[in-house]
Amino acid sequence: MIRVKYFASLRERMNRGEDQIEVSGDQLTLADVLARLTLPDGQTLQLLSLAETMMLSVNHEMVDIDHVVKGGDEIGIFPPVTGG
Amino acid sequence: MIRVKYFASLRERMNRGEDQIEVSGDQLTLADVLARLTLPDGQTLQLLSLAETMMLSVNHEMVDIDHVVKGGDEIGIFPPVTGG
Amino acid sequence: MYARISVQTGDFSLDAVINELKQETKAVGGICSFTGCVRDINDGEDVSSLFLEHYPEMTEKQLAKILDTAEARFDLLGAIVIHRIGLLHPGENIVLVAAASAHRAAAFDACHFVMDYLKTQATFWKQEQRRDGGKSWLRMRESDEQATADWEAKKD
Amino acid sequence: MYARISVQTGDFSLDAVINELKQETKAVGGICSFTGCVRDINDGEDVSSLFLEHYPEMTEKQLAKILDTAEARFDLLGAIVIHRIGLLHPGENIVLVAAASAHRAAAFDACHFVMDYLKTQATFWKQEQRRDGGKSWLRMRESDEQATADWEAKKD
Repeated sequence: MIRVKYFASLRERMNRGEDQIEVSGDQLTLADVLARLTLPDGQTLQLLSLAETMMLSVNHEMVDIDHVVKGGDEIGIFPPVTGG
Repeated sequence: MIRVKYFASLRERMNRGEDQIEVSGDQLTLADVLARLTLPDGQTLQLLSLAETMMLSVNHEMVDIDHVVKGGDEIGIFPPVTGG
Repeated sequence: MYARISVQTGDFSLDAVINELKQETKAVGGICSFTGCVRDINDGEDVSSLFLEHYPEMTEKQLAKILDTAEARFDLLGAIVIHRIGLLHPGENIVLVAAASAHRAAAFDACHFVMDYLKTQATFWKQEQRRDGGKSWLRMRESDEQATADWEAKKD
Repeated sequence: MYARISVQTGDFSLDAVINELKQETKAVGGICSFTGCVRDINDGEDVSSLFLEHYPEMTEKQLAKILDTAEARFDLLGAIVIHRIGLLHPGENIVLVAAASAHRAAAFDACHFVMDYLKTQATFWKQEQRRDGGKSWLRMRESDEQATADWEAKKD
Protein backbone atom coordinates (compact mmCIF):
# COMPACT_ATOMS: atom_id res chain seq x y z
CA MET A 1 0.00 0.00 0.00
CA ILE A 2 1.21 3.51 -0.90
CA ARG A 3 -0.32 6.66 0.48
CA VAL A 4 -0.57 9.65 -1.89
CA LYS A 5 -1.19 13.17 -0.58
CA TYR A 6 -2.33 16.20 -2.60
CA PHE A 7 -1.91 19.83 -1.64
CA ALA A 8 -3.18 23.31 -2.48
CA SER A 9 -4.74 23.75 -5.96
CA LEU A 10 -4.15 20.07 -6.80
CA ARG A 11 -6.01 18.96 -3.66
CA GLU A 12 -8.94 21.13 -4.72
CA ARG A 13 -8.90 19.80 -8.28
CA MET A 14 -8.66 16.19 -7.10
CA ASN A 15 -11.55 16.95 -4.75
CA ARG A 16 -9.79 14.84 -2.12
CA GLY A 17 -6.74 15.15 0.11
CA GLU A 18 -5.30 11.71 -0.48
CA ASP A 19 -5.47 8.31 -2.17
CA GLN A 20 -4.13 4.91 -1.33
CA ILE A 21 -2.88 2.58 -4.04
CA GLU A 22 -1.95 -1.08 -3.97
CA VAL A 23 1.49 -2.07 -5.15
CA SER A 24 2.12 -5.44 -6.72
CA GLY A 25 5.59 -6.98 -6.86
CA ASP A 26 6.45 -4.87 -9.95
CA GLN A 27 8.90 -2.00 -9.82
CA LEU A 28 6.79 1.12 -9.85
CA THR A 29 8.14 4.59 -10.66
CA LEU A 30 6.39 7.83 -9.77
CA ALA A 31 5.48 8.14 -13.48
CA ASP A 32 3.63 4.81 -13.17
CA VAL A 33 1.86 6.03 -10.04
CA LEU A 34 0.76 9.25 -11.77
CA ALA A 35 -0.72 7.16 -14.61
CA ARG A 36 -2.94 5.36 -12.09
CA LEU A 37 -4.31 8.52 -10.40
CA THR A 38 -7.20 10.37 -12.01
CA LEU A 39 -8.85 13.75 -11.66
CA PRO A 40 -12.67 13.81 -11.26
CA ASP A 41 -12.90 14.40 -15.06
CA GLY A 42 -11.01 11.16 -15.71
CA GLN A 43 -7.76 12.79 -16.79
CA THR A 44 -4.68 11.09 -15.31
CA LEU A 45 -2.14 13.00 -13.27
CA GLN A 46 0.46 11.76 -15.74
CA LEU A 47 -1.30 13.70 -18.50
CA LEU A 48 -1.74 16.75 -16.24
CA SER A 49 1.96 16.68 -15.37
CA LEU A 50 2.82 17.18 -19.05
CA ALA A 51 0.85 20.44 -19.11
CA GLU A 52 1.65 21.79 -15.64
CA THR A 53 4.69 21.64 -13.42
CA MET A 54 4.12 19.38 -10.42
CA MET A 55 6.52 18.79 -7.56
CA LEU A 56 6.91 15.27 -6.17
CA SER A 57 8.07 13.97 -2.82
CA VAL A 58 8.58 10.49 -1.37
CA ASN A 59 8.72 10.17 2.40
CA HIS A 60 9.01 13.98 2.67
CA GLU A 61 12.02 14.33 0.36
CA MET A 62 11.76 16.00 -3.06
CA VAL A 63 12.33 13.43 -5.83
CA ASP A 64 12.17 13.13 -9.63
CA ILE A 65 9.46 11.41 -11.62
CA ASP A 66 11.66 8.35 -12.29
CA HIS A 67 12.05 7.65 -8.57
CA VAL A 68 11.09 4.04 -7.70
CA VAL A 69 8.52 3.66 -4.93
CA LYS A 70 7.80 0.72 -2.61
CA GLY A 71 5.04 -0.37 -0.25
CA GLY A 72 4.73 1.87 2.82
CA ASP A 73 6.02 4.99 1.03
CA GLU A 74 4.20 8.28 1.34
CA ILE A 75 4.03 10.22 -1.91
CA GLY A 76 3.32 13.95 -2.06
CA ILE A 77 2.11 15.60 -5.27
CA PHE A 78 1.74 19.36 -5.37
CA PRO A 79 2.10 22.51 -7.47
CA PRO A 80 5.28 24.59 -7.19
CA VAL A 81 5.53 26.03 -3.68
CA THR A 82 4.67 29.68 -2.98
CA GLY A 83 5.58 30.35 0.66
CA GLY A 84 7.74 33.09 2.12
CA MET B 1 37.95 82.94 11.57
CA ILE B 2 37.80 79.20 10.86
CA ARG B 3 36.83 76.63 13.47
CA VAL B 4 38.65 73.28 13.33
CA LYS B 5 37.29 70.23 15.19
CA TYR B 6 39.18 67.03 16.01
CA PHE B 7 37.66 63.64 16.78
CA ALA B 8 38.51 60.26 18.31
CA SER B 9 42.22 59.32 18.35
CA LEU B 10 43.20 62.63 16.71
CA ARG B 11 41.37 64.62 19.40
CA GLU B 12 43.32 62.67 22.02
CA ARG B 13 46.64 63.21 20.24
CA MET B 14 45.97 66.94 19.77
CA ASN B 15 45.06 67.06 23.46
CA ARG B 16 42.22 69.43 22.51
CA GLY B 17 38.87 69.19 20.77
CA GLU B 18 39.20 72.22 18.54
CA ASP B 19 41.23 75.18 17.30
CA GLN B 20 40.36 78.49 15.71
CA ILE B 21 42.52 80.00 13.02
CA GLU B 22 42.52 83.45 11.45
CA VAL B 23 42.14 83.72 7.70
CA SER B 24 43.71 86.60 5.82
CA GLY B 25 42.60 87.62 2.31
CA ASP B 26 44.64 84.75 0.78
CA GLN B 27 43.04 81.66 -0.73
CA LEU B 28 43.58 78.90 1.77
CA THR B 29 43.28 75.20 0.96
CA LEU B 30 42.82 72.47 3.57
CA ALA B 31 46.46 71.49 2.92
CA ASP B 32 47.45 75.05 3.99
CA VAL B 33 45.28 74.75 7.09
CA LEU B 34 46.88 71.40 8.06
CA ALA B 35 50.32 73.04 7.76
CA ARG B 36 49.29 75.61 10.38
CA LEU B 37 47.99 73.10 12.97
CA THR B 38 50.45 71.35 15.24
CA LEU B 39 50.41 68.36 17.57
CA PRO B 40 51.73 68.90 21.13
CA ASP B 41 55.14 67.58 19.93
CA GLY B 42 55.34 70.33 17.28
CA GLN B 43 54.65 68.06 14.29
CA THR B 44 52.20 69.61 11.82
CA LEU B 45 48.99 67.85 10.81
CA GLN B 46 50.23 68.17 7.23
CA LEU B 47 53.18 65.95 8.09
CA LEU B 48 50.98 63.53 10.04
CA SER B 49 48.58 63.28 7.09
CA LEU B 50 51.41 61.92 4.93
CA ALA B 51 51.90 59.01 7.34
CA GLU B 52 48.29 58.32 8.32
CA THR B 53 44.99 58.53 6.52
CA MET B 54 42.86 61.42 7.75
CA MET B 55 39.35 62.29 6.67
CA LEU B 56 38.42 65.93 6.14
CA SER B 57 35.11 67.74 6.21
CA VAL B 58 34.05 71.34 5.61
CA ASN B 59 30.67 72.42 6.95
CA HIS B 60 29.79 68.74 7.59
CA GLU B 61 30.50 67.52 4.07
CA MET B 62 33.42 65.22 3.27
CA VAL B 63 35.98 67.05 1.10
CA ASP B 64 39.46 66.56 -0.40
CA ILE B 65 42.66 68.17 0.86
CA ASP B 66 42.69 70.70 -2.02
CA HIS B 67 39.29 72.13 -1.00
CA VAL B 68 39.44 75.94 -0.55
CA VAL B 69 38.14 77.24 2.78
CA LYS B 70 36.79 80.65 3.76
CA GLY B 71 36.03 82.57 6.95
CA GLY B 72 33.15 81.09 8.92
CA ASP B 73 33.77 77.53 7.72
CA GLU B 74 33.85 74.64 10.16
CA ILE B 75 36.55 72.10 9.37
CA GLY B 76 36.50 68.55 10.74
CA ILE B 77 39.68 66.46 10.84
CA PHE B 78 39.43 62.82 11.93
CA PRO B 79 40.71 59.30 11.42
CA PRO B 80 38.79 56.90 9.15
CA VAL B 81 35.38 56.21 10.66
CA THR B 82 34.65 52.95 12.47
CA GLY B 83 30.95 52.93 13.30
CA GLY B 84 28.36 50.29 12.54
CA MET C 1 25.43 26.39 14.91
CA TYR C 2 22.29 27.23 16.87
CA ALA C 3 19.18 26.61 14.74
CA ARG C 4 15.46 26.85 15.35
CA ILE C 5 12.58 26.25 12.96
CA SER C 6 8.96 26.96 13.72
CA VAL C 7 5.80 26.61 11.62
CA GLN C 8 3.04 28.31 13.58
CA THR C 9 -0.28 30.12 13.32
CA GLY C 10 0.65 32.93 15.74
CA ASP C 11 2.79 36.01 15.19
CA PHE C 12 6.45 36.33 16.22
CA SER C 13 8.61 38.95 17.87
CA LEU C 14 11.76 39.96 16.05
CA ASP C 15 13.25 41.37 19.26
CA ALA C 16 12.82 37.97 20.93
CA VAL C 17 14.46 36.23 17.96
CA ILE C 18 17.44 38.62 17.97
CA ASN C 19 17.89 38.08 21.71
CA GLU C 20 17.64 34.32 21.29
CA LEU C 21 20.45 34.37 18.72
CA LYS C 22 22.59 36.66 20.89
CA GLN C 23 22.09 34.47 23.98
CA GLU C 24 23.80 31.57 22.25
CA THR C 25 27.17 33.25 21.86
CA LYS C 26 28.68 36.67 22.56
CA ALA C 27 30.72 36.20 19.38
CA VAL C 28 27.73 37.43 17.34
CA GLY C 29 28.66 40.70 15.63
CA GLY C 30 25.63 41.05 13.41
CA ILE C 31 22.22 39.59 12.68
CA CYS C 32 20.50 39.97 9.33
CA SER C 33 16.79 39.34 9.30
CA PHE C 34 14.07 39.32 6.68
CA THR C 35 10.42 39.75 7.58
CA GLY C 36 7.92 39.00 4.84
CA CYS C 37 4.39 40.36 5.20
CA VAL C 38 1.05 40.37 3.39
CA ARG C 39 0.73 43.21 0.86
CA ASP C 40 -2.64 44.81 0.14
CA ILE C 41 -2.03 44.62 -3.61
CA ASN C 42 -0.45 41.71 -5.48
CA ASP C 43 -0.04 41.76 -9.28
CA GLY C 44 -2.60 44.56 -9.44
CA GLU C 45 -5.28 42.77 -7.40
CA ASP C 46 -6.72 44.08 -4.11
CA VAL C 47 -5.92 41.41 -1.53
CA SER C 48 -8.27 40.96 1.43
CA SER C 49 -6.46 37.95 2.93
CA LEU C 50 -4.00 35.14 2.27
CA PHE C 51 -4.52 31.54 3.32
CA LEU C 52 -1.29 29.65 3.97
CA GLU C 53 -1.36 25.86 3.58
CA HIS C 54 1.60 23.54 4.11
CA TYR C 55 2.66 19.87 4.10
CA PRO C 56 3.02 19.31 7.85
CA GLU C 57 5.44 16.37 7.96
CA MET C 58 7.60 17.74 5.17
CA THR C 59 7.95 21.48 5.75
CA GLU C 60 10.23 21.44 8.78
CA LYS C 61 12.39 18.76 7.15
CA GLN C 62 12.85 20.94 4.06
CA LEU C 63 13.60 24.03 6.15
CA ALA C 64 16.18 22.08 8.20
CA LYS C 65 17.85 20.99 4.98
CA ILE C 66 18.05 24.60 3.79
CA LEU C 67 19.64 25.66 7.11
CA ASP C 68 22.15 22.78 6.87
CA THR C 69 23.14 23.93 3.39
CA ALA C 70 23.45 27.53 4.59
CA GLU C 71 25.61 26.43 7.54
CA ALA C 72 27.96 24.54 5.20
CA ARG C 73 28.21 27.48 2.82
CA PHE C 74 28.40 30.54 5.12
CA ASP C 75 30.23 31.40 8.32
CA LEU C 76 27.17 31.27 10.59
CA LEU C 77 26.73 31.24 14.36
CA GLY C 78 22.97 30.76 14.36
CA ALA C 79 19.80 30.91 12.30
CA ILE C 80 16.07 30.98 13.01
CA VAL C 81 13.22 30.43 10.56
CA ILE C 82 9.60 31.09 11.54
CA HIS C 83 6.78 30.67 9.02
CA ARG C 84 3.13 31.29 9.75
CA ILE C 85 0.22 29.24 8.37
CA GLY C 86 -3.53 29.82 8.26
CA LEU C 87 -5.42 33.01 7.44
CA LEU C 88 -3.42 36.25 7.32
CA HIS C 89 -4.42 39.82 6.45
CA PRO C 90 -2.59 42.71 4.76
CA GLY C 91 0.16 44.07 6.99
CA GLU C 92 0.51 40.82 8.95
CA ASN C 93 3.80 38.97 9.16
CA ILE C 94 4.19 35.77 7.13
CA VAL C 95 7.80 34.72 7.52
CA LEU C 96 10.94 35.55 9.43
CA VAL C 97 14.48 34.44 8.63
CA ALA C 98 17.30 35.62 10.89
CA ALA C 99 20.99 34.74 10.49
CA ALA C 100 23.72 35.59 12.99
CA SER C 101 27.43 35.76 12.24
CA ALA C 102 30.61 37.35 13.54
CA HIS C 103 30.68 39.56 10.45
CA ARG C 104 27.94 41.18 8.41
CA ALA C 105 28.57 39.88 4.88
CA ALA C 106 28.00 36.27 5.95
CA ALA C 107 24.83 37.25 7.85
CA PHE C 108 23.39 39.06 4.81
CA ASP C 109 24.29 36.29 2.37
CA ALA C 110 23.00 33.47 4.56
CA CYS C 111 19.69 35.23 5.30
CA HIS C 112 19.14 35.98 1.61
CA PHE C 113 20.11 32.41 0.65
CA VAL C 114 17.67 30.86 3.16
CA MET C 115 14.82 33.14 2.02
CA ASP C 116 15.49 32.37 -1.65
CA TYR C 117 15.53 28.58 -1.09
CA LEU C 118 12.51 28.74 1.21
CA LYS C 119 10.61 30.31 -1.70
CA THR C 120 11.30 27.38 -4.04
CA GLN C 121 11.88 24.41 -1.68
CA ALA C 122 9.68 24.75 1.40
CA THR C 123 6.22 23.17 1.10
CA PHE C 124 3.96 26.18 1.64
CA TRP C 125 1.21 27.41 -0.67
CA LYS C 126 -0.64 30.73 -0.65
CA GLN C 127 -4.25 31.18 -1.65
CA GLU C 128 -5.15 34.81 -2.23
CA GLN C 129 -8.61 36.10 -1.35
CA ARG C 130 -9.50 39.28 -3.16
CA ARG C 131 -11.82 42.15 -2.23
CA ASP C 132 -14.03 41.25 -5.20
CA GLY C 133 -14.64 37.85 -3.57
CA GLY C 134 -12.41 35.87 -5.94
CA LYS C 135 -9.86 33.34 -4.72
CA SER C 136 -6.81 31.97 -6.42
CA TRP C 137 -3.73 29.95 -5.59
CA LEU C 138 -0.58 31.93 -6.29
CA ARG C 139 1.96 30.66 -8.81
CA MET C 140 5.69 30.47 -8.23
CA ARG C 141 7.39 33.53 -9.73
CA GLU C 142 10.05 33.03 -12.37
CA SER C 143 12.19 35.51 -10.44
CA ASP C 144 12.08 33.13 -7.45
CA GLU C 145 13.25 30.19 -9.55
CA GLN C 146 15.97 32.41 -10.99
CA ALA C 147 17.15 33.46 -7.51
CA THR C 148 17.70 29.81 -6.51
CA ALA C 149 19.39 29.06 -9.83
CA ASP C 150 21.74 32.01 -9.26
CA TRP C 151 22.86 30.60 -5.89
CA GLU C 152 23.44 27.19 -7.51
CA ALA C 153 25.58 28.81 -10.21
CA LYS C 154 27.61 30.75 -7.61
CA LYS C 155 28.32 27.59 -5.62
CA ASP C 156 31.86 26.95 -6.86
CA MET D 1 10.07 57.10 0.65
CA TYR D 2 9.60 57.11 4.42
CA ALA D 3 12.93 57.67 6.19
CA ARG D 4 13.99 58.08 9.80
CA ILE D 5 17.47 58.51 11.24
CA SER D 6 18.29 58.48 14.92
CA VAL D 7 21.59 58.80 16.79
CA GLN D 8 20.84 57.95 20.39
CA THR D 9 22.30 56.58 23.63
CA GLY D 10 19.37 54.25 24.38
CA ASP D 11 18.53 50.86 22.91
CA PHE D 12 15.96 50.27 20.15
CA SER D 13 13.18 47.78 19.44
CA LEU D 14 13.27 45.99 16.12
CA ASP D 15 9.58 45.12 16.40
CA ALA D 16 8.74 48.82 16.75
CA VAL D 17 10.88 49.66 13.72
CA ILE D 18 9.25 46.96 11.57
CA ASN D 19 5.78 48.21 12.59
CA GLU D 20 6.78 51.81 11.86
CA LEU D 21 7.82 50.84 8.31
CA LYS D 22 4.65 48.80 7.78
CA GLN D 23 2.41 51.67 9.01
CA GLU D 24 3.58 53.85 6.16
CA THR D 25 2.23 51.69 3.40
CA LYS D 26 0.51 48.33 3.04
CA ALA D 27 2.50 47.84 -0.18
CA VAL D 28 5.45 46.62 1.92
CA GLY D 29 6.12 42.96 1.10
CA GLY D 30 9.38 42.55 2.95
CA ILE D 31 11.72 44.25 5.37
CA CYS D 32 15.39 43.40 5.60
CA SER D 33 17.15 44.50 8.75
CA PHE D 34 20.66 44.34 10.09
CA THR D 35 21.42 44.60 13.80
CA GLY D 36 25.05 45.10 14.75
CA CYS D 37 26.11 44.33 18.32
CA VAL D 38 29.17 44.39 20.54
CA ARG D 39 31.20 41.16 20.38
CA ASP D 40 33.12 39.92 23.42
CA ILE D 41 36.21 39.24 21.31
CA ASN D 42 37.57 41.44 18.53
CA ASP D 43 40.75 40.55 16.63
CA GLY D 44 41.66 38.14 19.42
CA GLU D 45 41.26 40.67 22.26
CA ASP D 46 38.81 40.29 25.16
CA VAL D 47 36.50 43.30 24.95
CA SER D 48 34.96 44.68 28.15
CA SER D 49 33.22 47.64 26.49
CA LEU D 50 33.10 49.91 23.47
CA PHE D 51 32.87 53.68 23.59
CA LEU D 52 31.13 55.22 20.58
CA GLU D 53 31.98 58.83 19.70
CA HIS D 54 30.52 60.79 16.79
CA TYR D 55 30.55 64.23 15.09
CA PRO D 56 27.12 65.49 16.16
CA GLU D 57 26.34 68.03 13.44
CA MET D 58 27.69 65.83 10.67
CA THR D 59 26.53 62.29 11.40
CA GLU D 60 22.84 62.64 10.58
CA LYS D 61 23.68 64.60 7.44
CA GLN D 62 25.95 61.78 6.25
CA LEU D 63 23.35 59.13 7.08
CA ALA D 64 20.65 61.09 5.21
CA LYS D 65 22.93 61.26 2.19
CA ILE D 66 23.42 57.48 2.28
CA LEU D 67 19.64 56.93 2.45
CA ASP D 68 19.13 59.34 -0.47
CA THR D 69 21.62 57.37 -2.54
CA ALA D 70 19.94 54.08 -1.58
CA GLU D 71 16.52 55.48 -2.53
CA ALA D 72 17.81 56.51 -5.95
CA ARG D 73 19.42 53.12 -6.52
CA PHE D 74 16.89 50.64 -5.12
CA ASP D 75 13.14 50.23 -5.25
CA LEU D 76 12.50 51.22 -1.63
CA LEU D 77 9.33 52.12 0.29
CA GLY D 78 11.06 53.06 3.54
CA ALA D 79 14.26 52.91 5.55
CA ILE D 80 15.27 53.48 9.16
CA VAL D 81 18.78 53.87 10.58
CA ILE D 82 19.41 53.93 14.32
CA HIS D 83 22.95 54.19 15.71
CA ARG D 84 23.82 54.24 19.38
CA ILE D 85 26.58 56.33 20.97
CA GLY D 86 28.25 56.25 24.36
CA LEU D 87 29.41 53.25 26.39
CA LEU D 88 28.21 49.82 25.23
CA HIS D 89 28.95 46.32 26.53
CA PRO D 90 29.27 42.90 24.82
CA GLY D 91 25.89 41.67 23.57
CA GLU D 92 24.41 45.19 23.39
CA ASN D 93 23.03 46.58 20.14
CA ILE D 94 25.09 49.20 18.31
CA VAL D 95 23.29 49.80 15.04
CA LEU D 96 20.10 48.98 13.20
CA VAL D 97 19.40 49.42 9.50
CA ALA D 98 15.99 48.38 8.16
CA ALA D 99 14.84 48.65 4.54
CA ALA D 100 11.30 48.00 3.31
CA SER D 101 10.33 47.18 -0.26
CA ALA D 102 7.55 45.51 -2.22
CA HIS D 103 9.99 42.70 -3.09
CA ARG D 104 12.77 41.07 -1.15
CA ALA D 105 15.81 41.49 -3.41
CA ALA D 106 15.58 45.31 -3.22
CA ALA D 107 15.17 45.17 0.57
CA PHE D 108 18.26 42.96 0.98
CA ASP D 109 20.39 45.01 -1.39
CA ALA D 110 19.38 48.38 0.07
CA CYS D 111 19.95 47.26 3.67
CA HIS D 112 23.37 45.83 2.82
CA PHE D 113 24.25 48.97 0.81
CA VAL D 114 23.32 51.32 3.68
CA MET D 115 25.29 49.25 6.23
CA ASP D 116 28.36 49.14 3.97
CA TYR D 117 28.33 52.91 3.37
CA LEU D 118 27.60 53.66 7.02
CA LYS D 119 30.81 51.79 7.86
CA THR D 120 32.97 54.05 5.67
CA GLN D 121 31.02 57.34 5.49
CA ALA D 122 29.21 57.97 8.77
CA THR D 123 31.21 59.89 11.38
CA PHE D 124 31.32 57.40 14.24
CA TRP D 125 34.44 56.09 16.00
CA LYS D 126 34.80 53.14 18.34
CA GLN D 127 37.20 52.96 21.24
CA GLU D 128 37.65 49.44 22.57
CA GLN D 129 38.20 48.83 26.27
CA ARG D 130 39.80 45.49 27.00
CA ARG D 131 39.60 43.23 30.03
CA ASP D 132 43.35 43.78 30.61
CA GLY D 133 42.61 47.50 31.11
CA GLY D 134 44.00 48.62 27.74
CA LYS D 135 42.11 50.97 25.42
CA SER D 136 42.46 51.54 21.74
CA TRP D 137 40.63 53.25 18.90
CA LEU D 138 39.62 50.77 16.25
CA ARG D 139 40.89 51.11 12.70
CA MET D 140 38.77 50.92 9.58
CA ARG D 141 38.94 47.41 8.11
CA GLU D 142 40.19 46.97 4.57
CA SER D 143 37.19 44.69 3.98
CA ASP D 144 34.90 47.65 4.79
CA GLU D 145 36.65 49.89 2.28
CA GLN D 146 36.44 47.08 -0.25
CA ALA D 147 32.69 46.63 0.34
CA THR D 148 32.03 50.31 -0.51
CA ALA D 149 34.34 50.11 -3.52
CA ASP D 150 32.41 47.05 -4.76
CA TRP D 151 29.10 48.98 -4.69
CA GLU D 152 30.74 51.87 -6.57
CA ALA D 153 31.99 49.46 -9.23
CA LYS D 154 28.53 47.86 -9.59
CA LYS D 155 26.87 51.27 -10.05
CA ASP D 156 26.47 51.15 -13.82
